[in-house]
Amino acid sequence: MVNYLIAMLVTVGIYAVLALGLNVTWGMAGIANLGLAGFMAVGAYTTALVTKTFGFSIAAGMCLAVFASAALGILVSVGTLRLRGDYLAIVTLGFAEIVRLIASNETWLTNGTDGIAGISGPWRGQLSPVQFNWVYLGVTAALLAVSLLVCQLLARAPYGRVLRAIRDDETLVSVAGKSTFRFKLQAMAIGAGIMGLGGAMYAHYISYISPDVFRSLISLYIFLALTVGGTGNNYGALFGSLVLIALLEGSRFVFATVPAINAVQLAAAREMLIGLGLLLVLRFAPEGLIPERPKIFTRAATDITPRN
Amino acid sequence: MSILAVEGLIAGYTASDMVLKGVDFRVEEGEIVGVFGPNGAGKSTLLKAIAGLIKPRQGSIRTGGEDIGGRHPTEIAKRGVVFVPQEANVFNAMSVEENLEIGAFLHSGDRSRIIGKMLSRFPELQAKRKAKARSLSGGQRQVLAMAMALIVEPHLMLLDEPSAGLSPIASERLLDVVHEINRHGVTVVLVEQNVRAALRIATRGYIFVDGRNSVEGSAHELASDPDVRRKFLGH
Amino acid sequence: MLVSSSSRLISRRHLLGASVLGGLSVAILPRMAFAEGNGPIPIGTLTPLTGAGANYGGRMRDAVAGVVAAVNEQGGIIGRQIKLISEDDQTNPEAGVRAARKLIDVDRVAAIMGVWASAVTTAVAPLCWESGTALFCTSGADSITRLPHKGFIFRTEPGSELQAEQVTVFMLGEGARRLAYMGPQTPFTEPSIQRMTKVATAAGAEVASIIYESEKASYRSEVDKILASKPEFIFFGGYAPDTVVLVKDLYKAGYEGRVVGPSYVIDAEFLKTVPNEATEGAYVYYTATSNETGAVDRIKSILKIDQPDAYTCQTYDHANLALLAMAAAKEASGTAIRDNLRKISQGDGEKVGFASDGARLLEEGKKINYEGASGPCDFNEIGDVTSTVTSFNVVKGGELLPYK
Amino acid sequence: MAGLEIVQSLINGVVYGTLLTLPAMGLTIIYAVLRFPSFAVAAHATVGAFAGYVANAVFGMPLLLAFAAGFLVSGLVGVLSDEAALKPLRGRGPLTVAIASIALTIVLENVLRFAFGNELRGYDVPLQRDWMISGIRIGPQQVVNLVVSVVLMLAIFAFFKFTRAGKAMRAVADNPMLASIRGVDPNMVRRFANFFGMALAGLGGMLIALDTSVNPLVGFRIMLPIFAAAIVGGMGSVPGAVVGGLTIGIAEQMSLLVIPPIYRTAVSFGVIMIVLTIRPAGFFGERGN
Repeated sequence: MVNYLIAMLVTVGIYAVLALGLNVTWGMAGIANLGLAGFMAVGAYTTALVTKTFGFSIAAGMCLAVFASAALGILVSVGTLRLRGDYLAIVTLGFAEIVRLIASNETWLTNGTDGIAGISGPWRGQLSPVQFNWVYLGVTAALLAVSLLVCQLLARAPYGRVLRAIRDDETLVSVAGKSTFRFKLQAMAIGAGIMGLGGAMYAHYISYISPDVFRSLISLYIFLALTVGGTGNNYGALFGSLVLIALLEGSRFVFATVPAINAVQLAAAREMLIGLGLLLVLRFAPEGLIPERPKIFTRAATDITPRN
Repeated sequence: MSILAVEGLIAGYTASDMVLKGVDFRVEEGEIVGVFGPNGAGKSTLLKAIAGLIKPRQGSIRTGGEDIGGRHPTEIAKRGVVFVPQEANVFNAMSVEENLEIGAFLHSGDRSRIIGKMLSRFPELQAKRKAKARSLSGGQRQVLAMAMALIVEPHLMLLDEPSAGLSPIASERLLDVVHEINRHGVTVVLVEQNVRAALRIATRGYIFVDGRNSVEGSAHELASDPDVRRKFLGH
Repeated sequence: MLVSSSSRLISRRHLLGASVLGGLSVAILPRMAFAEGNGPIPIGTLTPLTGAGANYGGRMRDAVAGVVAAVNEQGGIIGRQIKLISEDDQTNPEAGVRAARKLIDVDRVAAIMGVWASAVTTAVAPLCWESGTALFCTSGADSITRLPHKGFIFRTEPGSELQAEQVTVFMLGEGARRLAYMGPQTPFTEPSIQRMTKVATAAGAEVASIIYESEKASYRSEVDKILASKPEFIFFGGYAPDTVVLVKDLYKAGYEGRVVGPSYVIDAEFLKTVPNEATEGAYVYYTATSNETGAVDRIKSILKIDQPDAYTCQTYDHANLALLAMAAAKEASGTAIRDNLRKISQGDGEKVGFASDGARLLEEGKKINYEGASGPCDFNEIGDVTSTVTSFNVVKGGELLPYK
Repeated sequence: MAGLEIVQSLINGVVYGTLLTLPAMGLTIIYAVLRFPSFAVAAHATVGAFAGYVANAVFGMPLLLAFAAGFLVSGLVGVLSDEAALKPLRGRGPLTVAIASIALTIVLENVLRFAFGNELRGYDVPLQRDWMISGIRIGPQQVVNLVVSVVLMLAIFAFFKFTRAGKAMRAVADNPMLASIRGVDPNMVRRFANFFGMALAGLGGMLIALDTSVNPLVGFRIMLPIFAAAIVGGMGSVPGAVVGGLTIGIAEQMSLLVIPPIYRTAVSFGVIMIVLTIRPAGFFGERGN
């Protein structure tokens, strides 16, 4: 039981890192990046390949994972950032699918749909599975703390204010003489790098990755976590991940007590609950459970359509 | 009975920020009432509240003895009170004729006849009837916006800075059109930055300061008030 | 409004967080009680109930549930009732790992059964061998049993390369000289094509192949491309949802040659879904389905279906094998299953097809040999089932008829 | 021979493209009026496929009636689910609503899974062989699809151009605030757009299910391509959806002449990037950045 709870806390930590990455692009800069699964995949594959094939240390692998995802973030941005928000959302969703297709089909590099098994974990060989779980919880906590620190510094610095200003009114910022493109590009790079870190953390924990891990469902889960927690707020990303896992995992126990419906219906009901959860949070706690900060006008004042 | 009577109106865009802080405002049949004041004084907000785009927090808005405060814009339009916004007041992607058809949406009679009548009343629109509204000049666009509002044969027309962004000549011409409309029996509330030009056609005027009506008087009184002259007429 | 409610939001947040965690622990704690000791023996299924593999997972799970219910009715195993805990792997390794964690660490199951997708199996395998939980899968990737699994993995799906070889031999035996393979990218796609090509070339035949992208609404150009090689026999390597589209597109394209696919693709459901004219004459290969011990009949009565698919048969066997191995060991654990499975699945004991029957014989001190619905269920040293393709059916008028 | 192959591939593209046009038109109509990309079109395509299945295979209705059932049911579900789930979120930015529409999609998919299970199902209609016309093959059902798509496109075009309701929809799409003060109730128009858009998605879902099968994931087979189609054509433009659908269809099918079929989705996105580089709002999109 304890082992299960630790494992879920590690998962919360990994989700929280991913949510922090998403918070930089979506929460702070307002870039509708639905390509999270793709950046996560690049991070996971990078560290898996360099540690397994070239014998790099896990730390080096993780650093490379961050750089590789960040670099890809820049590459994707150059092609897409000038698109309108809604177009960008769909193009980045497609980008994640393409990453998955490449991971599936370029067997020479990624071992294809077989995936990469036996990825090393810190001291995995020397420890019992339970001890390893504890150690990895520590590693996750440390990496999460570093990511949180970076994101907090970013949010508080003048840089973060510019990003938020871009999110709230891009035209205004560009009128003020700032190059919004460059700021958004940097936000994408930082966000993608953090998502890559999340992917690398996943790879070294589970020890196995395959293209199926990086389906767009995970992007949606992380969006859900961030929205529940409070978009724009770094602690919200953390808290939202906790609530998400509590919802995903807790529903197993609750639904196990529901009689008279079959296994498929139970599974369907669980997924329904996830979708409904997101809808309810959006409806009744629009700023998330930990709001970014009390907002007075920014959104409402720009909405001149009459009440419905 | 006044055609429009606003009493103690408090309203704003968000719950915490009331742009209108207690407005008393009255319009009699057949008038052109000018509304003047610095930016942010609440002139446009008043028109939006009357038109039903903003819900009043307190106070009443009466027309024909009925309180219309908080009603749906469509219902207010059905009562013969039409609003012409300052910006985005035509359907850009639609032709002039189609704009007028939307204007006639609430009209129960023969729509093509009334549209034809409107086109012949404004020859500049007649010439461009098939053109998309976005291709019109600024002045033509304002005329179209007013024509669209007039099509339902309203009693009261609320105009929000129709001359904004127009050349002085075009803006003079536009106010002549407003005057002409008024002479056809439509009462007009006119928000204007160009106080001098507006006072030329207005019967009466209000001056707004910080969400309240501070000065009221006939056009003549306002034009001769030294304070108004200094602040709004440049001498 | 927004400002004034922020304090309310915080308290609501605390309330929500507390109730979520509280609800979780309240729900978990009581079930800890019977995880060990003399209570029911917990076993788990981890089948795809949502996602790409969803059309198989429900029946697979129900087959196990049917076995558990029947065994419990007859008094359970080693004097204990069986408790089945079912989780959904969402056809996704990430979700699969979380579900497996819960089965292993909370429910403390002795075995996890019915794992379908190769990626999910590979992802949960380390958890199983580290915790000493037996893992029964129906996955096709040959790499799975090559993992360092310490004997905990049992794969009831016969090796895909061998299947490809036998199907190729069948096609050649039917007189075809131009063969084709159509399948999506899976761990066994390329090995299958290679083996097929090797066998066919040796017999002087040719092989064309297309690897298509899964989950598309039309495969017209893929079909044109494969038909350009004028194949006489096409081998389907994908799963039912995509193969439905392929069969229809082949029919529309006027293909008159023959097709062959596995029984988990062309099954009764498939034949109901696709109009008869498009499936007429299709061949279906079976991996050693045998009703010698009445196992298939039992599935039919459990699930109330006429023709159970291969995966359902395999999961039926998973449950029986796990229960019998524990009965033989007189101990309920994954290690007991690992160490005793071969004692009840192979050898010269009395043939049985249902756990309770076998358990009774074991109690009498007799040796047994489980022969299940998916075949003899004999396993080699790395946990691969040794059975192979044994029979072929042919579709006539929407019905499956024995062929060879 | 090579020439014939190219022509055949082009025709396959048109055939596949017509499968995309109906849901893409639905998507684009909803976008035009409600101003957000609704991912829920995929789920409504599935709803339509199931509604048609129930009408055809359970109640034994002929295909034409089943089409009507698919159209109506998915339209109604579209209106109801929008009222319940998405309407309260309007005014919070198009992307928030778009993300909510993904959540709605998950809910609807699982409602169907709950009710029908995961089994594959098929309509009770015979398959027809393609016609061979001087070495080129064309499917009868696909010709019907093409005709239906083109007729519907013309009908929709005429509806927007000539009818009062159509003009009201355009007015709301253009300027909802002005429309409301001129007496066009934006809520009614939004409801109508939702009904019509999701009904088209449902009809498209039925056509796709005819070629594939009925199951809770059928709409997802076309989700990315229909978005690609709508974007390439220009979100909000009905002719754009048709041109975009055909472009994506042709590009995906013709790409198989030169690249392996495993990268079909990548081709769609390559097309998007190329088109948007040249025309940032798509072929017929009216609004720029």
